[in-house]
Amino acid sequence: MSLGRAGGRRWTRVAVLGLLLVASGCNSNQSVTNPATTPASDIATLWWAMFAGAMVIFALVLGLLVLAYVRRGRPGSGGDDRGPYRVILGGGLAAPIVVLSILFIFVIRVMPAVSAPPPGSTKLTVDVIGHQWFWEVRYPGTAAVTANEIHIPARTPVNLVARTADVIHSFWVPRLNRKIDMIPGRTNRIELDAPQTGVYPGQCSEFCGLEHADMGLEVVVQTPAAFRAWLADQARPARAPTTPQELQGRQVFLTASCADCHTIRGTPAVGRAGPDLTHVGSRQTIAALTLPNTPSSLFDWITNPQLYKPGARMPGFASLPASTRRALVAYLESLT
Amino acid sequence: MTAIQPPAPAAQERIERLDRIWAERPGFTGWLTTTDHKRIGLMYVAASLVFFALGGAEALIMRTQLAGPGRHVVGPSTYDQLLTMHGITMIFLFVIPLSIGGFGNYLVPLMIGSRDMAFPRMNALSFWLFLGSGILLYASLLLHEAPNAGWFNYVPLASRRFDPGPNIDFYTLALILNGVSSTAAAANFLVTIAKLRAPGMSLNRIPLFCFAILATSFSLVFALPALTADLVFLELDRKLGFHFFDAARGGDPLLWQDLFWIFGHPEVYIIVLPAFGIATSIIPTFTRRKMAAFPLVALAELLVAFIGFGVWVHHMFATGLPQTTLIFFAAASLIIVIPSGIQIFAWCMTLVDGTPEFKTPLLFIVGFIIFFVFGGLSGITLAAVPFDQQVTDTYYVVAHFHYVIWGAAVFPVLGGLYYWFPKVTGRMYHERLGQATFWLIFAGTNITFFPMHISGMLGMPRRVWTYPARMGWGPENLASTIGAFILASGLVLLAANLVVSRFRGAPASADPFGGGTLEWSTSSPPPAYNFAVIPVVTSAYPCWDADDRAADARRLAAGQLVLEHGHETTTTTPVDGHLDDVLAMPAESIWPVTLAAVCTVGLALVISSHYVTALVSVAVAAAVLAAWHAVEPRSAA
Amino acid sequence: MVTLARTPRLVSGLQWYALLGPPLSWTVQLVLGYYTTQAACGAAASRLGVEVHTWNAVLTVAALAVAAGGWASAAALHAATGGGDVDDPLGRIRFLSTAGLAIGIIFVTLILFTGAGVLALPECRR
Amino acid sequence: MSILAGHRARPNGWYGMVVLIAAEGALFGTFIGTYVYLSFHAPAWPPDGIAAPSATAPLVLSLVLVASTVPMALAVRAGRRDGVAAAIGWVALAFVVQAVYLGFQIHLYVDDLARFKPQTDAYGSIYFALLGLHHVHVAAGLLLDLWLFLRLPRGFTPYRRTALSAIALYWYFVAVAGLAVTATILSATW
Repeated sequence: MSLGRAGGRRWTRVAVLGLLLVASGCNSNQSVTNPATTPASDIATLWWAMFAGAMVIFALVLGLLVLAYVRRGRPGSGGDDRGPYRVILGGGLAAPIVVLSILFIFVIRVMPAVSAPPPGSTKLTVDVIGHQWFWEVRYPGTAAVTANEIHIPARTPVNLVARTADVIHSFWVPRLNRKIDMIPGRTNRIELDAPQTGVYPGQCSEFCGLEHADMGLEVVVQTPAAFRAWLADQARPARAPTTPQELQGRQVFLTASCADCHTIRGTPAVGRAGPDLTHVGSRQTIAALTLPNTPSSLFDWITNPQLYKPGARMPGFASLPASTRRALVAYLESLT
Repeated sequence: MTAIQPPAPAAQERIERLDRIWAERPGFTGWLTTTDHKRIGLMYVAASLVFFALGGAEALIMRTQLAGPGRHVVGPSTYDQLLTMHGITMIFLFVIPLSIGGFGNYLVPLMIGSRDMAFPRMNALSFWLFLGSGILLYASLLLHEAPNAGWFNYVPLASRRFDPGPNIDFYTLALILNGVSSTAAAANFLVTIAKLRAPGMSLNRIPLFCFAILATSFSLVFALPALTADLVFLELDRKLGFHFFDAARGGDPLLWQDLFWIFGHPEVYIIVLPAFGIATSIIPTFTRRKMAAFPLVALAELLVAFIGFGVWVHHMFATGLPQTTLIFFAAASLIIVIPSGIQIFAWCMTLVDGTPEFKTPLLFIVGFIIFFVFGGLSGITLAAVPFDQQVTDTYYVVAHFHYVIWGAAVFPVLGGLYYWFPKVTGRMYHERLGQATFWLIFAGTNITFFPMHISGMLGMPRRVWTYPARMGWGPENLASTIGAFILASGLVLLAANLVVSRFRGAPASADPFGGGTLEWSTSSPPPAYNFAVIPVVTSAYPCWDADDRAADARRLAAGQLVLEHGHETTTTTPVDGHLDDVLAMPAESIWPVTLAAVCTVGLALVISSHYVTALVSVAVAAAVLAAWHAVEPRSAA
Repeated sequence: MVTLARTPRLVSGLQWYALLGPPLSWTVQLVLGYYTTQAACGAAASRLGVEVHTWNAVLTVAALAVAAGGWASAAALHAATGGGDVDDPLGRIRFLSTAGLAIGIIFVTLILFTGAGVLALPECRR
Repeated sequence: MSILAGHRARPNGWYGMVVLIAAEGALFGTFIGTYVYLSFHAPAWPPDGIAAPSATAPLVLSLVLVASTVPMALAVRAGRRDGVAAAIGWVALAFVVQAVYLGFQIHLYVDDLARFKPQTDAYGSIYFALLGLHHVHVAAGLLLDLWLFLRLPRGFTPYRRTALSAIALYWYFVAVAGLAVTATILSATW
């Protein structure tokens, strides 16, 4: 609405610096006041309007308290209530009715922007399924399944369908839209329609157990052409291993307990408890943004996941020889 | 305003008779069997402050863990137990027991001119049940099996499938026990305020603190059953395999949320209303002016409680309910601002129009007004549906509700601790240390909770045991942690002030501050029977009516309304406060504490799945109840 | 004053209506209105066939009428007790009618907000 | 007592029972609200495979429970006149009717359990929980009656008179709650 994106960012700075000694100079990628879409910026506008109004009201009340302090020595009216009544009815009854009516109308006008997209109004549907503690991402109509990284095309209304495989989670990418809970037995939807390419971080925001804190996700907004290419890649079965080490790694994957929980399409591994690893090598992070997806951190993760994400469902494989684990890493990283 | 005159010889004799009639067993067993509302109130205060210390320690551990990104002071398993226990402790074991059980018990009979609560033994039972629920909960923490699904305990995270240990069973059964305790306490307050008011205390002369307790009690009576039902459903699901919340079998996880918040939001007002009551007690005393717009303030207290029942879905705005469902609750969440606004302006205008003297209790009330306005304003933003859908379950919400239930609900309680300290102990607290402590606590509160607004707006979800450095939430969290320790040091000073003053403070008169309500018309500390003569009142600030109090003294000498022949108090009509009966009151009894012990043990048996033995304890409880009611209060011959 | 003294039953009836009528009418609007949305937008929608807008229009009008009546009763009592007399039971009636005036205004606003909000939004959009 | 000779106000115990009933009413209301809520989220109610409850027996039983409040009211009246024997007699009559009522209800409950279980699905869960809640209240009322048999033979005191009127009030509530529960359960047949 009226406040542009840049304006929003600038105002965040002013508010943060002005109101508190501790300024957050860093990353505001997950900030509510840094909207990248129409619904998110409608919400930010609503926020700034409420913030301004709230500050005026707060100042008024502080003014009354200061007045009381300044006049503390003077005798009062002696208990005559007529003066106070006027202020109390004006400030406590009449003014709130006016202010709240304006706010209520504002709220009703913003609500359609953040609602689920009407059927048929979107060009692409993405299924996101919350798990303890990662996000399963599916593209209906294709074989593509990935985790924690949601790719969508820019300037395209996307119907995001939010479901859960276990407990309640909440899908939240603040710069793109409001959050939406993932509740057993229910199918919730929101719209993602990002005008610009980029990476938009998000995080589970309903307490979902031990690793609620490490359940991050990223929405990667690509140009429509890049997105189509990416989707076609993801829909393909896994790449066959090419080096002996990768071959050994695949063997380990299928014979150690990995395949009980993970799927690699095109192999006998069809486990559903953990993320689909068919194209794990193409992802930027592992363990729901807990670690960067590099061979060394993948090696560490396989060795002892509990060190990085205590409580994670994945067991450690320190019992496997280091060379075996290295082979496994080589195989997984080859799955681009 | 009124000083206690030395009683005439005839009056002295009557007072000695009352002393004998109302004397209770001395020593430790006296505390176990007491039915004196003041002693029960003090036990509530003591127990809830112990729980407060525990809940505060939990908070400090959490803040230490969150001081910087990626720290590992505690792991997620411990952290989740700490955060859950912190919430449960502060709500069910600290604020409510302290403000309603402690302040309410001690003050309501004194303020309405009665000699005790309507049901003294049930009052004792309320306390012991509350203590039992607290002991159960903390036993679970000692076993490292404490509730760990957050204080609102959403299913299916709290279901047997995802939380198979006894953690949630402790939560469920301890809160049922706690709920029974609170329901009994609320019923007691309702009947006490309806029936035991001093003659002449019509509806329009009930002290505003008692109006607040009345509103709170109404809320408790109607809100707690929703929680009880919810807990029963959950326990049936967990222990016997029912399907109330199992989506695969026709149940609905949102049913838990609906029922929880039908209780949970009125609960927020239950927490904050007694604080309003304390504020409306302290402000008139220190401004030497009656509360401005008294009828509207009384009404506003009741309306907050009432409309509070119609806002619960604002905790569920992000669950994907139809927007037409949400809007009912958005409307009510906005309109509830009006009664709050009326009170805020009434407090401010009383300060402006009176002659305020900013002593420690009043300072805490000023702090309370600031926090309540601030937290109220952030509350309005959460009633705006789309904004709530953006920031719910983030630290913004944590900031908001700590401004409200720490800043607004507990500050008056802290002020009240100072204000009624002379009444309870007969000694004065240290005024200058009190004021310094206020500033420390006020600063600590802001430094702790204000930055949380920002970390929430920057996208930090609540209930995370840690956060990665790349999110950039470190500075805000460090500030919060520093603030928490400042806050804690302020609270330690407060405790030190009161503990030392208890033994070394200057002696306090009956009415050191010139208060307007009846508790200031009796000695400090008050005798077991509260008033040597049942006072007759003609205004809402009877202690400022010197003629009436002089008339009381004359009635004492003449033996009218002294009730010196039995363990008795008067009852009056509920609306207009006309005298209608003299009632024999039950004396001390061992059965309430016994019954509470049996109930607590019974629930522990259910938690450990010893169902048959638990059934035996039900039979024992029935027998205890029969024995209890075999002892009847008797009027004087 | 005289009329008040002569008709205590009517006065008492008006007084309690002014205090309880508006809140209870909103309660009915909220509870029934909430259930209409649950019925119309849940899995049983086709079986129950509830129409949210129609129902809530009716509920809102009815609740408004009751609440406005409560406010009028409070206004009548408040006018009738306008003297300086604050003794029982006039003091109490004046006290409660002052409260009733505020109650009426607050709940009429709340009922209007609720009704307008429901009618302004599509029936089961989430 | 001289200042109040001849006057009798409603005792505090009576007011206490009113508040208890308010809380209990809210509890029943929550259970009934849950029943309605769950039914609104079910495609079929009762779910396929479970027969709708039969109407005759629950309706007749509810009326029997309502009828049992008459002797309770008469017992209270006898209590006001200090008629110990009459009061005990009326309570005994009510007790017999209430006990027979509970016996029949438990019989029906066990019969239902043979057809479907609370573990079958959410309908079964709320069905048995709602009926169970009601039956527990009837059982508690019977215990209160037993307490009256224990205490009343020694004559009336103000305390016992209060107890009798409070217990009678409790039974009126249980009868009304029974009607509401029956109506809720039978709503599945409409």
